[in-house]
Amino acid sequence: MIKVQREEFDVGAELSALSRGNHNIGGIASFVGVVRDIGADGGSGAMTLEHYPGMTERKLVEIETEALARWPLDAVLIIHRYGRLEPGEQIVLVIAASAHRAAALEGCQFLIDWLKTQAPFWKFEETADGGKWVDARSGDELATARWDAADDRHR
Amino acid sequence: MIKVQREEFDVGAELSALSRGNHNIGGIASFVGVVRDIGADGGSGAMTLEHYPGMTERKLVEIETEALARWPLDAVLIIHRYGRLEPGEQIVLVIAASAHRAAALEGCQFLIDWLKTQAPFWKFEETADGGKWVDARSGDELATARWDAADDRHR
Amino acid sequence: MQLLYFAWLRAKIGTGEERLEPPPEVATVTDLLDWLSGRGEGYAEALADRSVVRVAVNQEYVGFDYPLSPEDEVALFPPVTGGRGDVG
Amino acid sequence: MQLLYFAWLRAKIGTGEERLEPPPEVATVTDLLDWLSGRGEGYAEALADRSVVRVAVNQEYVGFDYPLSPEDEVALFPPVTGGRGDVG
Repeated sequence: MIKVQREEFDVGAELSALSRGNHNIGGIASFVGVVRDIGADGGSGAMTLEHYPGMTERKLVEIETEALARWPLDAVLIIHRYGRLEPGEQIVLVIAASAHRAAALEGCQFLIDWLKTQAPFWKFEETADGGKWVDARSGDELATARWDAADDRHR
Repeated sequence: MIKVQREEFDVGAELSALSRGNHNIGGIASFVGVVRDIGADGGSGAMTLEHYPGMTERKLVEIETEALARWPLDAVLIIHRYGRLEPGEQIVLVIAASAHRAAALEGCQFLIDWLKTQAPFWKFEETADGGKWVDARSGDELATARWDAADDRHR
Repeated sequence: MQLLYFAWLRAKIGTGEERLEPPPEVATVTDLLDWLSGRGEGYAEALADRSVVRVAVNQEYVGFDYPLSPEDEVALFPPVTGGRGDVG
Repeated sequence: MQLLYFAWLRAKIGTGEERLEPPPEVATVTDLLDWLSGRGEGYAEALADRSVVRVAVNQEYVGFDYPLSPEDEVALFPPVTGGRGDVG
């Protein structure tokens, strides 16, 4: 399941909802991204997430589908927020649940790695002189490339 | 922080408590182990976790310390239950929080891998003819060995 | 053709969305970027360094040699930066 | 010497904890396992396959050649199976 929303989410409630009644699940791996209070350049530490409505949902479904194709997962959840976020607020949640621990952990890592390079979101940090767009990092594309390189083994 | 307890735990509450007031945290990775309802040999699907009081706490602290030495983590939590558990009940929770996504994800995976081979817990599954002790799997020791092999790169 | 701009490309161009009718010789994404660059200073500045421009046609990532049709939705934006809190 | 047994070793031996005074020639873990195996059928059966016996002395994992002292706490148990739900 995927959700793209302005509103805060409750990780505990999402975890419970995901696993409720599904007794095949043996492991649930999750990742929560949080706005760090880095106080960039004397700014508030807040940021605004812009996204591409329509394409965002399409890419998140693709990423979910890809994870389900690669690992024996019982449930997947991706929630990504947009809009203005204060330090300490949650940005993104991914959950992968499986009968098997390794599948849950690897699926979770795959989801967050792909999401970072595939999902059309852009971060604008507030600074003392107005703000700046956050640059992508080469490390992100490397993390995704790792999964591509692993294709031969998984398929 | 480590906790060894009979009682159920609330993942959402633990996640909130761990990150509250720490605005350096950018990512929180977690893993929850759940009792699968495999209905082994016509049994109830319930299990009993025996452990070695004293040594358990000592090993969990060692594992936590090792993770803190290997990755720049802001917070670590390990909760492991013991006693009788029904299908769907949570057994174990590990959380690793860091300024950096990769450290949180790798730290979390390390904690659960090590916990499985180092922490003195034994599972007894209820079956129609009484029950049986769960055998360790060679895959578990391989998962831990992977981290040992990675030492040269990390240290 | 429906054009969409995001993040600093939107800020430099000065709009997030516009409907344009490029001339028939605009056959690929590269042609479109060349043509847009001639429309004004904001466009030229936004599209000067194409190594930091990413393109989606009808909501799928494409390369600069991708062929365009008049009814396409074409989005231009920088490399994405979602999915994490560990910026900075 | 304080002896602790867990899981199926405890079940086969018939107790989880006992205080014993091995003779002075019991110098290592191997010596202790040999000596315990002579104490009765339950012990012999529990310790027959040593590839599935793990040992902790004073709550630290040790090898079979580890030297023992009279005041040690020695625990014998199978390979551990904690930390997961995906059994079976």
